[in-house]
Amino acid sequence: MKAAQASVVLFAFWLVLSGSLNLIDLAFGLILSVLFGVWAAKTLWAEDAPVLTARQAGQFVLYIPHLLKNMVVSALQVAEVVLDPRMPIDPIIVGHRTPFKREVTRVAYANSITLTPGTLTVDVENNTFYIHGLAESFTDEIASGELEQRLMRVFEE
Amino acid sequence: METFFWGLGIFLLVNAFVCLWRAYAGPTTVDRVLAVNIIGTKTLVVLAVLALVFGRGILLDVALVYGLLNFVITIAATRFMETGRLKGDWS
Amino acid sequence: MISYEGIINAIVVVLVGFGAFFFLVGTIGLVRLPDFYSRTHAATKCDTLGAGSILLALAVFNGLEPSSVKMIALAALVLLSSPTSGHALARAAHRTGLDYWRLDKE
Amino acid sequence: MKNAAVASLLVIFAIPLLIAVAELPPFGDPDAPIHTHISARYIEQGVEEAGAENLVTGVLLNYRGFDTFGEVTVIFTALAAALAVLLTSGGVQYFQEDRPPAPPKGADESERPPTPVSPVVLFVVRLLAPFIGIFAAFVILHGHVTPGGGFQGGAILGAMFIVLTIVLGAGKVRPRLPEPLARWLQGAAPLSFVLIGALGVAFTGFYLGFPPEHSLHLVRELMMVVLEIGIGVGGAAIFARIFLAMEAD
Repeated sequence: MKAAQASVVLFAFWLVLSGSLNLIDLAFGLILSVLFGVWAAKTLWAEDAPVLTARQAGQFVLYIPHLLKNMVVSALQVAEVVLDPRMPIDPIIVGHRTPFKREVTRVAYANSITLTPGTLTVDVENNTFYIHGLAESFTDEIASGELEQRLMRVFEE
Repeated sequence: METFFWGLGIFLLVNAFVCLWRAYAGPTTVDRVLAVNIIGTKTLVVLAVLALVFGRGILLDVALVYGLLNFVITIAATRFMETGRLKGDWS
Repeated sequence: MISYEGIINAIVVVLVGFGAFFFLVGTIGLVRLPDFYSRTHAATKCDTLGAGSILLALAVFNGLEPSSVKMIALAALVLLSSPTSGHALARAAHRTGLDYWRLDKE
Repeated sequence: MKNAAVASLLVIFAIPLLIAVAELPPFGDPDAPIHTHISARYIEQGVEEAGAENLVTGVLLNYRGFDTFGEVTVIFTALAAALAVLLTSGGVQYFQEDRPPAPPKGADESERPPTPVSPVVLFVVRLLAPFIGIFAAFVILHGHVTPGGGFQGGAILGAMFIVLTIVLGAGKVRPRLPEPLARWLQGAAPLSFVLIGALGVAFTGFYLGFPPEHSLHLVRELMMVVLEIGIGVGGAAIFARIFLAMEAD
């Protein structure tokens, strides 16, 4: 099952790469994506594979615009700081504990933090995230747990 | 429109050169790796722009290789900084 | 009279301008900010967004073609790998004992 | 006395070679045979005759297949020799001495030997690895249509292997490439040449001969694909072995 899903995704990637519907290309692509798909499912992702149910995948698609909006805000934030001659920053590193159960949630959370305004994931140890913030107001945003809730809804329900 | 893309490419190259200063100045190794990583991202975009301007799709594959290698290099460098070696029985 | 091509070109110019602005901000941040961690902030956020929006602009300009999908795939790669590299670097710095810049240090 | 004999022998051997070099047409001479005969034919009929849309590959694997066979053999012999040195001396000790141990963060931190990989990095690398593999396979297989080919694709495949080794730890990856298998894979390029060469004998009576008939276009293409795969897999295996042999654990 896992292998089949991986193979489908890899075959889609092959289609993007080759950009041709030539019969030989398709055959090669099919064989290779099945080979690599089985390999990925059997050895790389033997446990806790990042497989999403249909509902979770839908939630994930809905999450992307939110993330993009956050990225724009955070880039503007950096622009504001960088272009201000006084450079108003007061960095801080805080720890934040989360209740995640799956690896994929942790990774999504860590990368989302890096892409949200003024915060950067420095270290992850089990479920504790160490976050560098450009100012305390930014890390407060993380501590409020809103992002956490959102990701729980995407990956763990 | 082509002139516009040429301008964009040159703008990115100038940016990359400014980043090169950070790679030269440091002061820490991580700073240098970060600067190189950023230059790699810019190069990837330049390659994509060139692929469009020259109409040569193959440059997109080159950009893909570039992006992947950029990532791999950064991971290898950070692992080496963390442990002082590249191979061990971790994980 | 606004043509279809004109609209496409306008979108492309806006997206590219947006991306170029953030690339510039990222570069200035990389040069100006006081320590490694804050530079990583500038570098990861601005470069991800800059690269993403320029690649999107290129795909829009290119129209419906296989190579456009490849450009979107490139953008996805940047979106995935750039924050991960940023995190890996910050972690390496943290684990090797690099302290972060504080306001009261001056 | 002995040295003088060797020296004079070398001079005697060198004279005809030097004369031959002097007889070669000057570099860039438009009347040189290479410009008047071969190039034109390669360019005009290369696609048709060689069965490779990419002219470079056509020249490399078909017209000059024998040369390339020699080349890969030389390269792989040299790398095998390098590997032999690396393996027998117990690995090269890179960076081990001049590297200070990581500064301890807490008291118990210094006791724990290697820093574990960040789970985020581990996850993303595992996620990307199959895509890198597919991409490498694409570059290898499309060498005869687009720029790229065995050497380049092999390098990408090797990079995938190396990053997996770095992130998963050598202990997990090394068993996947056991010694006997690695030895055969390393030789994949020369071996595939031998195989295809023998096939050429069966078709045309010449070693590495490609069947010239138009109807056998597909066969020619397939033969080249096999050569590319051989070069790619062999190259990747060599990269991986060198990486594993470097720096003792």
